[in-house]
Formats: sequence, structure tokens, C-alpha cells
Amino acid sequence: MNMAHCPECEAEVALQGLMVGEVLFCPDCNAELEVLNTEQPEVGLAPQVEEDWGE
Amino acid sequence: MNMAHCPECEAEVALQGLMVGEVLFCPDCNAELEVLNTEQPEVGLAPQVEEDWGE
Amino acid sequence: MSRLRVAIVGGSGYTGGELIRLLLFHPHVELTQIASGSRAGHYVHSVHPNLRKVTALRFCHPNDLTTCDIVFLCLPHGASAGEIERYQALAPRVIDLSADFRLRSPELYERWYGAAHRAPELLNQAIYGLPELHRRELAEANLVSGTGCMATAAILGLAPLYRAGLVNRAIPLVVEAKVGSSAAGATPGASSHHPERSGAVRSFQPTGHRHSAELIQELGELSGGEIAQPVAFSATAIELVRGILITAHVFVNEPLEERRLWRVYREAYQQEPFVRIVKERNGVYRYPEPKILVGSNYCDVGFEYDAEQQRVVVMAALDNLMKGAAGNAVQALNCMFGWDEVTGLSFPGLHPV
Amino acid sequence: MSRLRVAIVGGSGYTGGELIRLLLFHPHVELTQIASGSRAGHYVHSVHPNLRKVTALRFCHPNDLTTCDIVFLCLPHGASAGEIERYQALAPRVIDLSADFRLRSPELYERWYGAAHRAPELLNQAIYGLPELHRRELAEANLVSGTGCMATAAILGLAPLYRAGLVNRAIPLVVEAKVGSSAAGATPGASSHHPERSGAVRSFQPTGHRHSAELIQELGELSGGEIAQPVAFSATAIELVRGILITAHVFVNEPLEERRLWRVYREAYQQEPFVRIVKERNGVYRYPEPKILVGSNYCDVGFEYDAEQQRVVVMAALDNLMKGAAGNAVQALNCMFGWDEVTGLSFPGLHPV
Amino acid sequence: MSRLRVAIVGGSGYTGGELIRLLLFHPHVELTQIASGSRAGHYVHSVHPNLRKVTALRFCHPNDLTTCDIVFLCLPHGASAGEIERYQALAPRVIDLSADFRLRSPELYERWYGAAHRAPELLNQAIYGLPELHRRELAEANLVSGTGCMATAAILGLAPLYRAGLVNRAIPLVVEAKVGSSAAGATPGASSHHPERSGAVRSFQPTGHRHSAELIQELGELSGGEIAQPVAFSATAIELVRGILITAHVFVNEPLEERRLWRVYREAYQQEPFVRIVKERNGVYRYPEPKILVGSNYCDVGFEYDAEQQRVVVMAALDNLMKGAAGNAVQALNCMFGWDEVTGLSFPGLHPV
Amino acid sequence: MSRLRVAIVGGSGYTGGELIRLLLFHPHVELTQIASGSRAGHYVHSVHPNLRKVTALRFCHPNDLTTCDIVFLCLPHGASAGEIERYQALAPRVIDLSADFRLRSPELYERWYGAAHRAPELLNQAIYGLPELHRRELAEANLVSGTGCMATAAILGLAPLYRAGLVNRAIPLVVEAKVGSSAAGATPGASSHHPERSGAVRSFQPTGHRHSAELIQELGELSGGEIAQPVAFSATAIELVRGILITAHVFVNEPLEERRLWRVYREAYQQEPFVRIVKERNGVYRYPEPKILVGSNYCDVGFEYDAEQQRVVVMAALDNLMKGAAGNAVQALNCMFGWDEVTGLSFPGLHPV
Ligand SMILES: NC(=O)c1ccc[n+]([C@@H]2O[C@H](COP(=O)([O-])OP(=O)(O)OC[C@H]3O[C@@H](n4cnc5c(N)ncnc54)[C@H](OP(=O)(O)O)[C@@H]3O)[C@@H](O)[C@H]2O)c1
Ligand SMILES: NC(=O)c1ccc[n+]([C@@H]2O[C@H](COP(=O)([O-])OP(=O)(O)OC[C@H]3O[C@@H](n4cnc5c(N)ncnc54)[C@H](OP(=O)(O)O)[C@@H]3O)[C@@H](O)[C@H]2O)c1
Ligand SMILES: NC(=O)c1ccc[n+]([C@@H]2O[C@H](COP(=O)([O-])OP(=O)(O)OC[C@H]3O[C@@H](n4cnc5c(N)ncnc54)[C@H](OP(=O)(O)O)[C@@H]3O)[C@@H](O)[C@H]2O)c1
Ligand SMILES: NC(=O)c1ccc[n+]([C@@H]2O[C@H](COP(=O)([O-])OP(=O)(O)OC[C@H]3O[C@@H](n4cnc5c(N)ncnc54)[C@H](OP(=O)(O)O)[C@@H]3O)[C@@H](O)[C@H]2O)c1
Ligand SMILES: [Zn+2]
Ligand SMILES: [Zn+2]
Repeated sequence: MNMAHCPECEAEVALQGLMVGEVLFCPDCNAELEVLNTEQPEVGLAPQVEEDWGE
Repeated sequence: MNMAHCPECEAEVALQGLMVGEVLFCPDCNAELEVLNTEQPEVGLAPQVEEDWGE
Repeated sequence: MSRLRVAIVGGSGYTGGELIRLLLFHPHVELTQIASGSRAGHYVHSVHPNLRKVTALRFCHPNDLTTCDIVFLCLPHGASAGEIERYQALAPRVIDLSADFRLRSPELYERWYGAAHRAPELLNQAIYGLPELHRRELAEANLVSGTGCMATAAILGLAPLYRAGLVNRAIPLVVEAKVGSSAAGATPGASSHHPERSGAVRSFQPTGHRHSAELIQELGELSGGEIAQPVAFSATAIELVRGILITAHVFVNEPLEERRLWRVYREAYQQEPFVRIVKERNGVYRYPEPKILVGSNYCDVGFEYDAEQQRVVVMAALDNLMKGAAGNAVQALNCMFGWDEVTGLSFPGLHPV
Repeated sequence: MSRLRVAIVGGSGYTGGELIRLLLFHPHVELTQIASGSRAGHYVHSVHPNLRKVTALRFCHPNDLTTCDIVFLCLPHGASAGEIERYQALAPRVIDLSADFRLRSPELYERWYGAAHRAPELLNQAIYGLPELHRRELAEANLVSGTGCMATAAILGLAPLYRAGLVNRAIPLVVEAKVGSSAAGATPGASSHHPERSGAVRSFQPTGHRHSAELIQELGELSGGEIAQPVAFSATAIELVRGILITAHVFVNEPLEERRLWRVYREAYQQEPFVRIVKERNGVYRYPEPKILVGSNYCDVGFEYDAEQQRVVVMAALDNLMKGAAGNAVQALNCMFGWDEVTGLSFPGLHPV
Repeated sequence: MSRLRVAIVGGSGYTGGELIRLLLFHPHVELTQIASGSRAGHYVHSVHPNLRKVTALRFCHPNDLTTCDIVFLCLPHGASAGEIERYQALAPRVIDLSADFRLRSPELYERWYGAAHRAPELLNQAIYGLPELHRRELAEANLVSGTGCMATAAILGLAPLYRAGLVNRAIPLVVEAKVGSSAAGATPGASSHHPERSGAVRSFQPTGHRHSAELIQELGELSGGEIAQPVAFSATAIELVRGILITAHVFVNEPLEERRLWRVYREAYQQEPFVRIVKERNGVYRYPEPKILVGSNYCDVGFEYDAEQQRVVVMAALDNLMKGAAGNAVQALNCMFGWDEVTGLSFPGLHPV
Repeated sequence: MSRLRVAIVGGSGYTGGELIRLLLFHPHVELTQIASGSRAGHYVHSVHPNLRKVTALRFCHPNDLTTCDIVFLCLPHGASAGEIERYQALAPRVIDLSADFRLRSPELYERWYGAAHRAPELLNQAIYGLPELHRRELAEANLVSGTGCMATAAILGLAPLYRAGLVNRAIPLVVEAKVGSSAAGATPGASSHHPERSGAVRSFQPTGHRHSAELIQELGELSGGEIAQPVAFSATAIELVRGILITAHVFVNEPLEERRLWRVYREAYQQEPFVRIVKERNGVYRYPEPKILVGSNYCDVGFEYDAEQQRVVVMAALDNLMKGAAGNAVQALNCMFGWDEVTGLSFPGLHPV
């Protein structure tokens, strides 16, 4: 299984079909993730501007 | 079948188990009905105060 | 029986989201593709949070769609007709929820939508997807059109009177629609900003509302040709997310009794699984109301007669995303494939809510 | 000038509470007595919590009222007429917000209210207290009637067209009112229970609504006698506490241009302090809406013309407790005493709200 | 397998109505009797209008109930315990949604409810019917208690932290609940009159709220005995019909990372069919909200960590009539009879709504 | 006395619009300039429709502002400090409603707002414009800061307890705010789209809310230095346009009686024109609620004591655009110029609404 863990929430994230540098989302915490390694499955948080969320 | 018709909306109203003078409700228009006859199934509108319904 | 593979285009919108919800629980289909241009790659539940833990599907890009058995289009009007060839190439059956294929006449379309139709040759193949009126045609159809949410309420409310020939055609037909905010779709704007929209009672289309065209077409057909009277249709946006109530004033051409109307409506709708006659002498809910229909596929219809004026006030209520859009589309789907018409549509609505 | 001493009967209700709020800030009157049968002895702010720290007045019992300069009656219909002698004995001037003295004809009253009037001899002394139509008569009046909240909106919206003789009397007039919950007064019941009433779109009087009678009387008068067409008035209760919008469909007897309508409405209302014409081509608030009128005495009026059908859609909005009741009564009071008509009524409404 | 015959007492109320809706679609039960003292003889749909055309059942009088397999009690607190013998004689299994059998200790009951319990001998037979905590005991139970709607949200939100031993017991636990109007039941009154209740943000129980007792009991048990800290529970009624959000502030006894909390919550709820962890970095719905849960049986749980203060803010949302009452009771029923726990509870909630 | 000439910058926003409404009726000022970058040239009533027929003013561009006696800044935070020199050059007195000049310490600012302050040298000249705490300093001030809407409620609710030295500083202070949609300003977005925002109970800042900083500063000052306990402030957006309720849990350092609390609060607020103590044993409105404060400048404060836990629950309510922003700014203006503090602020709020 080509599984990495989300650095934010540790959810399992499937990497099949993705290449290093591609972007995906965490199914649990919706963090934007970047594939860092597919051999030793690893993802990092994609650089993200903190959305202003109002109020 | 022991069926009468609602005088308000003509819905079929089942009278089984009821006696003359008993009250029931029309399944379609919710009129309060009184059993008038069970041999020749017949119901009439029960005397009703018009509810004030607001606004 | 193996499940039909279904794709939804426009899945990030409101009718698309509702369709996803329904089809995920439909026993005869498998929802395999959900397209969104703006949210491709994202989980469906990131847009439709009710579906968290219900599905792990992600949006694909509309350009990445592959062939399947049936495609639902949940796009802004104009967008379906513009690419209908492409969508028809994806699947043998297409159900389009937009307004693009509702009218049978290109002239009528151009008059109400202000632009020439982009696929006029398909207009007379497309079926107006209201099962109560076109059930049989749906069984054969390859291109089915969804129905306008307010039009659906008005047509279902008025059809029995027109079919029975009771309407005085010398007098205009007035239909006033009250409608919630979800009917305007998922795109934010100044007028949908909560502090501005909340508590609104806002006339957004006092004259010339496009749903008039559907009324004119469908009621006309029931009357054997054309509806001869002016149709005055106005719509008011009120504080509500889901729901429509239409109130119509119809003058009849002979004195009646209410029982006659009961008979006319009962004949039309007694066998219909999703139309209910609501007309009670007591209680809080005496006439149709959209409140209790949230999430359900019912259209509730009621009437009251004014003997002095020979006038019938007709009321009809529904959930615009259900019987007014996605629910009705699933009902049409059931008709197309000969499945029990209520399949996947049994949620009865809530009380209180 | 010394202040007039004013009493309010029915001060624990909604129109009564609104009058208290207004009169406490009115520079020419002193509010000396506020009667309530059920709350006698209690502080006014125990019922109307907005008035805490504003007034230390307490309710008295209606039977304990003493003479003063003017009495406002804020009672259920029937209750004013039943005791009108007693109230007229308390003060030389009476303003009655109920429906008891709105109609000039006892027959008309009996037909719409289903019971003989209890003081028919007073009906032709009473003035229908709408300053825009009866300003001059108010200056002389000793018995003034408040106006129906929905009727006020409809009459102000339609009066210019009737006065100008534009209306095609062969075609019925359809008026659909949308109305908030405060219009039904302060008494709780099954249908006003929050879980049932919240989010409602409830037809509560599809035919035979009593406010029709006021329309028929007032618009008839403007048309030189009688309004010859059927008046189809229906009312729908929506999610809203304060506010009314009426939407009316009027067919005119000759082709027009919108500019003509602008002229007709401008002529009628340019000088009116509390009627505004709202008809914008841009922006969020293009037509009248009650939302921004909460607490204000405005009636906003707008229109749109359908050239093809020779039809005008008229919209009119107001706050039912203000221009639809207490605010209008204060405006009438100002007319009766020759004060500047806007005295005590300057609150402009809020945005957003 | 033949269907179990089920009776509901208190079927004219809100939790009763919701149970009817659920059980009518439950494949393993047949709803045979629905009792109401005030509406006996009336059709169920005359009170619960969503059920028109769904069931033709009528209410019977509570005194006319006959024996069956299981009885649900949906009565005001006090009414169940007072007649529990009679109800237990009707069926071998009883599920009581009121507060009467939630606390195991008669002393605790008396302290919070201000009266001696009327069937104290049954208290330690009754199971607190929250499947997430008492799933196994439910399989054996003959008397099952429903759970408090706000208590359910608070307990499910906080249980993982207490079970993991993370809570600093030297610091009070503060829980603030926001709740809709249906939580107060179907009886109208002055404070539920729509013009008064609409738009309210009303503190109705700043101190001494009875749901505290359930928290103390259940969280205490998870902590191996007793919850040692003061529990400060306050509740605010807001503009909403269905729904609860609780916000709790918990101080932890060691520095953490959010990932640790993720692990704790995931361990607790990953396998739970009706608890979802909601904590998103983007989008509109980042934390639990009751809006999208209307009609569903989910309890959504989320958290945020304040490193500086060693504080966790816990949020939990549910529909008070579903996971907070009837839905949870059906889930408990499924546990009692060994059925798939989600049977009859698959409606996922709506978006938008 | 000639009227002061006033300019508003940010007049197309919500606090700006409210200020316009208030200042148009203020007897001592003349509103001469209203700036908006996006709406320059448009009539004020095209954005704030309540002001139609009230003013014929048009927006000017911020760059076209000319000198006057006083300038109000109603800008997003950051925008005031960035151009404060320019604004101070326009008028000798500036009132800034943003968060830019609320904190006296540049370090505190940077910590909570995540960026260095752009005019740190002005921070100790600026007065925190809450008249109840800084009335005397306002009389001398040239730069006055508006106050955070939730902070205002929390500070006014809690100040008496801190000033009286009753608070147990060993226990965290928990403050939960419930807030309406207008608090987020006039810019539309995905989360303010009506179908998404309507009926929301949305945690938007569970930890780290910036208003905490104001609480810490102001309550600290009242406590002679620094507030020694953790401040746990969370905010929940609810279905409401205008209004805030805060609920705070305060543990006290000795056993009390409620009478003691009555004395403490009465002493603090009896003479205050805009703070009312609300704590009733009967009726519908027993504690502070924002509903009846819409449009008014009151902050209502109430409390309840839990003897067993030595805990006070404090509730405080206000209209975020009034006492939480524009109304409070006008009150501060009145203080600055020695006018009667209630000038222009007499609107008492509505009931029902
Ligand atoms: N809302 C109702 O109550 C209702 C009722 C009956 C019928 N309808 C009709 O149903 C249709 C959809 O309405 P809605 O309310 O669901 O609208 P919506 O919420 O605005 O959603 C429209 C969807 O279409 C996608 N889209 C936009 N332009 C597109 C294009 N050129 N090609 C492909 N996809 C495109 C958008 O997603 P991406 O940008 O992510 O691709 C969006 O998800 C409309 O035609 C409407 O008239 C709506
Ligand atoms: N609400 C509106 O929007 C509106 C608009 C225009 C006109 N109106 C008319 O104004 C009148 C008052 O309406 P409302 O909404 O204020 O009603 P409400 O809230 O129900 O108040 C009616 C008041 O009348 C008192 N009352 C009842 N019976 C009485 C009697 N026999 N003698 C003396 N007092 C009696 C009641 O107080 P106690 O029991 O404490 O005495 C109560 O305070 C009605 O006639 C209504 O049609 C209302
Ligand atoms: N509402 C919620 O969100 C919620 C959530 C969790 C738990 N609960 C609990 O569930 C129970 C029911 O709540 P609810 O909201 O459904 O209340 P409800 O709407 O007020 O209904 C209560 C029902 O009980 C019946 N009833 C009253 N007194 C009775 C008696 N002495 N014997 C038999 N029947 C009687 C009433 O009907 P008739 O008068 O027609 O007999 C009514 O149908 C309460 O104990 C409540 O605490 C409620
Ligand atoms: N809303 C509340 O309840 C509340 C309460 C207390 C304090 N506040 C504070 O008051 C301030 C204003 O809030 P609001 O709710 O009124 O905001 P808003 O509705 O968003 O309005 C902000 C206004 O500022 C203008 N603006 C934006 N950027 C600008 C710039 N760089 N230079 C000049 N003008 C600019 C905008 O108008 P144009 O684009 O047309 O120029 C807009 O009219 C904020 O700092 C807020 O924190 C708000
Ligand atoms: Zn993650
Ligand atoms: Zn009938």
C-alpha cells in the first residue's frame, strides 16, 4: 500500500498514481499536501496562505 | 366494506367499529365527522366552532 | 442486475450536491464520477459537508470524464446546450437539470432567454422531465430535461384545473412564487451576503420571469394547444434556504362547489406517489407549506374556492432542490429505466424543522 | 404649549407597545396612562423589555382609566366598538387601531366581519386614518380609525393608478401579501409556537380576507364610487417578525411607458414624507422591501411594467407595527393637531438588519 | 424474521413524532400503536404533517394500549417513572426518552430534579442508552434510558479526553450549549411565541442545568470514579429549530500537540458509525455545526488546541431530536436486538439547508 | 453653537453606514463628507437603502477628502494605522473604529495581530474609547479608538467584578461569545453566502481570538496591573444579523450572596445611561438579549450566582454596530466635546422584532 501520513493530523493518505511535487488533500483535515516521496511514502504541508475566514 | 363519504371532500371514510353518534375525522380534509348511519353508511359534519387561526 | 454507472457534471453546485446525496443511496446505480471545474481533486465532503464519512469520492475535472451509462448535467443554463454533443458522447442517456432543453420551440427559447438556442435540433427529442405529465415518454427518452423549480410547483398545482377544462381563459392567470435562497445556486454575491439576504422579502422578477415559458408550454398542452390567457408570474425571494410556495389565482368558467374541485384533484393525484392534496379544516398545517418538505420529494397541492368571484386559489409547495430539481430528476431516472418510481426517494421530510 | 395627556388601552399588546415607544419620545404629548387587563400593576418594561430604563410607568387596569386629552385603543376587533361610549367619555379624541371603525358602511362591516356592528351610528363620523388620503378630514376628526396593515400597503401602492384612472376595471385585481408574525398580535397559540412558525410559508387566508373590504372602500372612493372589479386578496405568513410586502397585478386600459408611471407615482408621493418610490436599475435593494423599514414609518412603493400584457406589478412594503399601525396612528395624531407630520417619527430604519 | 411490534407513548410530541418517522421505515419493526392523550382518534399526519400519505395510523389513547414487544416512552420527565410499572407490563423492553432513568443514583436524581424518584429500585437496572459508551450493556437491557440532548453532545465531545486521562482536574470544566427551540417540546407558551422567540439569544439556564448531572455521571465513570472538578454548564437558546452545538473548554495536564489529540479522537471514533471528527484547515465548515445534521443521526466532534494555555476547545454538534433523542433511541434499539446499528438511520443530512 | 463638520471614511461599510445614520440626526454635527473608494459618486442611499429620502449626500473618494473638524475611520484593521498621518492632517480629532489603536502596547499588538504596528508612537496617545471606563480621558483626547464589539460586551459585563476584586485569579476566565453576521462586515464571501450562513452555529475562532487582547488590557488595568489568569475566549457565529451575547464564567474568591452582586453592579452602572442591569425572576426576557437592542446603544448586563461552585455567570448583550461600534463612537464623541452623552442616541430598540 502506497500510504503516507498527513503531517497535520496523521491520517493515512493514499499516494497511488501521484508523482513527487503533486498536490493532494488530506481526507480528514483537508490540509493541502505535497507529495515529497513516493518510494518511502511521504507528504508535506503545501505552502498555504491562511484564508481569512471572516468575523 | 363499511364506507361512507365525507360530506366536505367526498373522501371514503371507514366506519367499522363505530356506532351512530360517534365522532371521527376525515383522513383527507380532517373535518370532524359524526356517524349518522352505519347500515347505509353515512356521516355528517360534526358541529364545529371555527377556530381562529391567527393573523 | 448490475448497477448503472452514473456521472454528475456540476457536482460542486447545489443541485449537483443533492443528486450526489440521492444517488449514493440509490440501489440501482453506482455513482462513479463527479465533475467540478473549480474543485477537481478535492473530496466531495469538503464542499458538501453532510457527506463526510458517507463517501470518499473526489471531484474530477469535467475534461477528465469517461464514458458511463448516464450523465446528469447540473450546470448554469447555456452551459449544457453549448457542449451537449460532448456529454451525449459520454453516455447514451443524459438528464439535464438546466433550462436548456425545457422548451420545445427554439423561438420560445429565444424569446425568453434572449439568445438563439445552441442545439435547436435536439429540442424536440428532449422530454420535459415531469413524470406526472410525461411518464410514458420518459421510458423511451435519451435526453431528458429537468424542470424549473417554480414552474414545477405551478404546473402541478394548476394542471388538474386546465386538464378538466375549468379555467376561464378570458381572465389572466396570476401566479405568485415565494422562494428560498438555494434556488439561486452556490455562487456568492452582494445580494446573497447574509446580512443583506437574511429576512429579505425581495421581488426579484416582477415581470418576464422565464419560468412563465414552461407554464405556458405545459399548461397549454394540457388545454389542447395553447393557453389563451396572459400569464402573470412574479417571484419573491424570502427568508428560507430551501422551499417554494406558489399561490395562483384562477377564475373558473362556471359556478362550482369545492367538492367538485376535490374530485378533480383526487382524480389527478390519488395515484401519484409524490403529489399530496393538502386542504384541512383544522390544525396548523392546513395548506401546502415547503417547511415540512425539506429534503423530501413531495409536491403538496391545495386549493380554496371563492364562490362569489368564481375564483380558485391554488397553492403548491415543494423543496426546490428535490421535487424542484434533483429529486424530480431521480424520479425521472426511475421512469426511464422502469424502476419503482419511489426508489431512492423515500425520505418523508421532517417535523418540526 | 403644554403637552397633551394621552392614554393607551391595550398597552400590553404589540401595537400598544409600539405606540408607547413612540409617544414616550413625542415632544407634544405626555403619556400618562397605559392600560392592560392582564398586567395591571406591572412595569411596562416587564412586557416591553426595550423600554427598561426608558420609562418607569406601570400598567393600570382599563377600569381605572381617568379622563385625558386623547385615547388610543389597541384592542382586538370588536372590543373597541363594544365599549366605544366609555372610551369617548374619557377623552374628546379617540384613535382606534382596531378594524371596528374602518368601514363606513354597517352592511359592508357585517358582510366581512360576520356580525352586526355594535356602534353603527358612529361609522360615518369615523375617519379612515390614512393621512395620504384623508389628511384634511383628520384635522377635524374626533374619532379616527387605524388602518389595516396589509390594506395600508395595498392602498398606498395602488392609489396612484386608481386615481389616475389607468386601471382596466374589467380584469380582476390580484393582491398577494407576505406578512410577518407580529401582525397576529401577542397571544401565543399552536400555530405561533416557534418550531411550527419558524420558516413557515403559510397561506392563512387564501380567500375572503377582511382587509379586502378596506381596499374596496378606499380604492373605490378614489375611482369615483366603486371599484368595479373582483378583488382577489391572499395573504401568506412568512419567516419575519415585522414587515409586509404586497405584490399586486394591475392591468391597465391603454398601452403605457414606464415613464408615465414614474410621473403618476411621483405626483402622488413626491411631497409625502412617509412614502418613497423605490425602483432602481442596480444594486441589491431595487424594489420595496420591509427588511430595512423595521421601526420606521415609511411605506416604500415600486412598480414594473409589462408592456406586452399591459400589466403593472405594484410592490409596497412597510413595517406592520409602524406605518401599518402605531406609526401611522401617530402620523394621524400629528394631522389632527396640526403638528409637523413627522414629529416623533424620524427613525429611518436600519441597514443591515 | 417477523417484525417486532412497537408502541410509542407521547406520540403527539416532538421526540415521539421523530420516532414515528424513523420506525415507519425501520425494516425490523412494525409500529402498531401510537398513544396520545390529547389527540386520540386523530390521524398521525394531522399532528405530524410530514407523514401524510406515509402512514394512515391514528393515535390511540394511552389507556387503550395493548401488549407488544417494545414500548418507547416520549413523555415529560416524571411521567415515565410515575407509571413505569404499567408500561413495563405492556412489553418486556422499554426505552424511556425522558430524564427519569438516566441517573443511577436516587440521591443524584433528587438533588438535580428536586423531588424523590418514584421508582428508585429500577435505577440500577436501567442502562444509560448511549451506544458509544454502553453498547455491550444494551444487548442485555430491558429498561433503557434515552440521553439528554445537550448531555449527549457534551459527553461524546469530551469522553476521549477523559478516557485518555488528559484532563487537568484541578480546573473547572466549562461547557456552553447553544440550542434550538424544538428542544423545549411541543407545548406553546409566552416565550416560544414566534415574535418573542425568533432571533433570540436567550440564556435559559445559566447555572444548575440538569444535564450537568449526566455529564458528571458519565465522564466520572470514564475517569474511574468521579469527575473531580466543578462542571460549569450553561445553555443559550438561539434562532434554530433543530440543533445543538456545545463548546467546552478543557485544560489538560501536560503540554500536547494537536496530533496527539487527533490520535485520541481517532481511536475513540474511527469505528463509530455516527460520530465524525470535523476539523478542517479550509472551507466553510471547519468545525462541527448542527445545520447540516438536521434529520441525521450524526454527532460531529471537533477540537482546537491552545498551546500557551494548555487548553483544548471541544465542539460537538447534533440534531437534538435525532442523535439527541429519537435517532439515538433507535440506535440503542438496534444494539438491544443485535441488528446492524445503522438500520433505519441512514439519512445523511442536507446541504445546503 | 455652530455645528462641527464631520467626515466618515469607509462609509460604504457597515459601521460606516450606521455612523451616517446616527450623525444625520445628531444636533451638534453636520455630516459633510462620506468617503468610499468603491462607490465614489454614488448616492449614499444606493448602498444604505434605509437612508433614501433622508439624505441626498453622495460618496466622495477618500483621496478627495478635505479638512474638517473630526474624522471617523471605519476601515479594515491595518488600513487606519497605515495612513493615520494623512487622516490626522485632515482634522484635529480622529475616532478610529478599527482595531489599530485599541492596544496600548506595540508588543501586545504584534502578538495578537501578527504584524508590527505601523504607527507605534501613537499607541499611548490613543484612548480606548469606552466611556464607561475612560470618560474623563476622552474629554482631552485627539485620537480615540473604537472598541471591539465582543470585547465591549465582555468588558462591561466583567468590569464590576474585577474592579471589586472579587475574581479568583487562580482559575481561568472563560468567555463564550455568540455573534451575528454583520460583525464580519460588508464584503461577501463563501461563508457568508446565505444558504451557507443561514442557520449556522459556527465556531469561527475557538482559540486565540484577538478580542482577548482588549479584555486582558482593560480588565487588567481595573485589577491594578495585569489580569493574572488565562483568558479563554471563543466566538460562535449564529443566525442573527445584529447582536452579540457573551456568557462568561467567573469564579470568585469568597462565598457571596446574590445581593452582594446586585450592589456591585448597581454601583457600577446605576448612573450609566447606556448600561442596564437585566436580571428578572419572571417573564420572557430575564437576562440580557441582543434581540431587543437592535438599533439601540444599550449594553444590557446580567448575572447569576452558583453558590456551590462560587461561580458567577455573567451575560452581556449589545448591538455590535451600535454599542459595539458606531453608537459607542458617537457616545465617545459626545464625551470628547462635553455634550450630553446620550445626544443622538435615544432610539430605545424595538419589541417585538
Ligand atoms: N437551485 C435550484 O433550486 C434549481 C432548481 C431547478 C433547476 N436548477 C437549474 O439547475 C442548474 C444548476 O443549478 P445549481 O443551483 O445547482 O447551480 P450552482 O449551485 O451555481 O452550480 C452550478 C455548477 O456548474 C458548474 N459549472 C459552471 N459553469 C460550468 C461550465 N461552463 N461547464 C461545466 N460546469 C460548470 C459549477 O461548478 P464548477 O465551477 O466547480 O465547475 C457549479 O458546480 C441551473 O441551470 C439551474 O437553473 C436549479
Ligand atoms: N399587529 C399588527 O400588526 C396590527 C396592525 C394594524 C392593526 N392592528 C389591530 O390593532 C389591534 C391590536 O392589535 P395587536 O396586534 O396589538 O393585538 P395584541 O398584541 O393581541 O394586543 C391586544 C391588547 O388588547 C388587550 N385586550 C384584549 N381584550 C380586551 C378587551 N376586551 N378590552 C380591553 N383590552 C383588551 C390585551 O391586553 P390585556 O389582556 O392585558 O388587557 C392586549 O394588550 C387589533 O384590532 C388589530 O387588528 C394590528
Ligand atoms: N425535545 C428534545 O429535543 C428532547 C431531546 C432529548 C430528550 N427529550 C425528552 O423527551 C421527552 C419528551 O420530549 P418532547 O420534546 O417530545 O416533549 P413534548 O413535545 O412536549 O411531548 C410530550 C408528549 O407527552 C405526552 N404527555 C404529556 N404528559 C403525559 C402523561 N402524563 N402521560 C402520558 N403522556 C403524556 C403529550 O401528549 P398528549 O398530551 O397528547 O398525551 C406529548 O405528546 C422529555 O422527557 C424530554 O426531556 C427531549
Ligand atoms: N462590523 C462590526 O460589527 C464592527 C464592530 C466593531 C468594530 N468594527 C471594526 O470597524 C472597522 C470597519 O468594519 P465594518 O464592519 O464597517 O467593515 P466593512 O463593512 O467591511 O467596511 C469597511 C469599509 O472600508 C473601506 N475600505 C476598505 N479598505 C480601505 C482602505 N485601504 N482605505 C480606505 N477605505 C477602505 C471599504 O469601502 P470602499 O471599498 O468603498 O472604500 C468599506 O466601506 C473594522 O476595522 C472592524 O474591525 C466592526
Ligand atoms: Zn490531515
Ligand atoms: Zn373530508
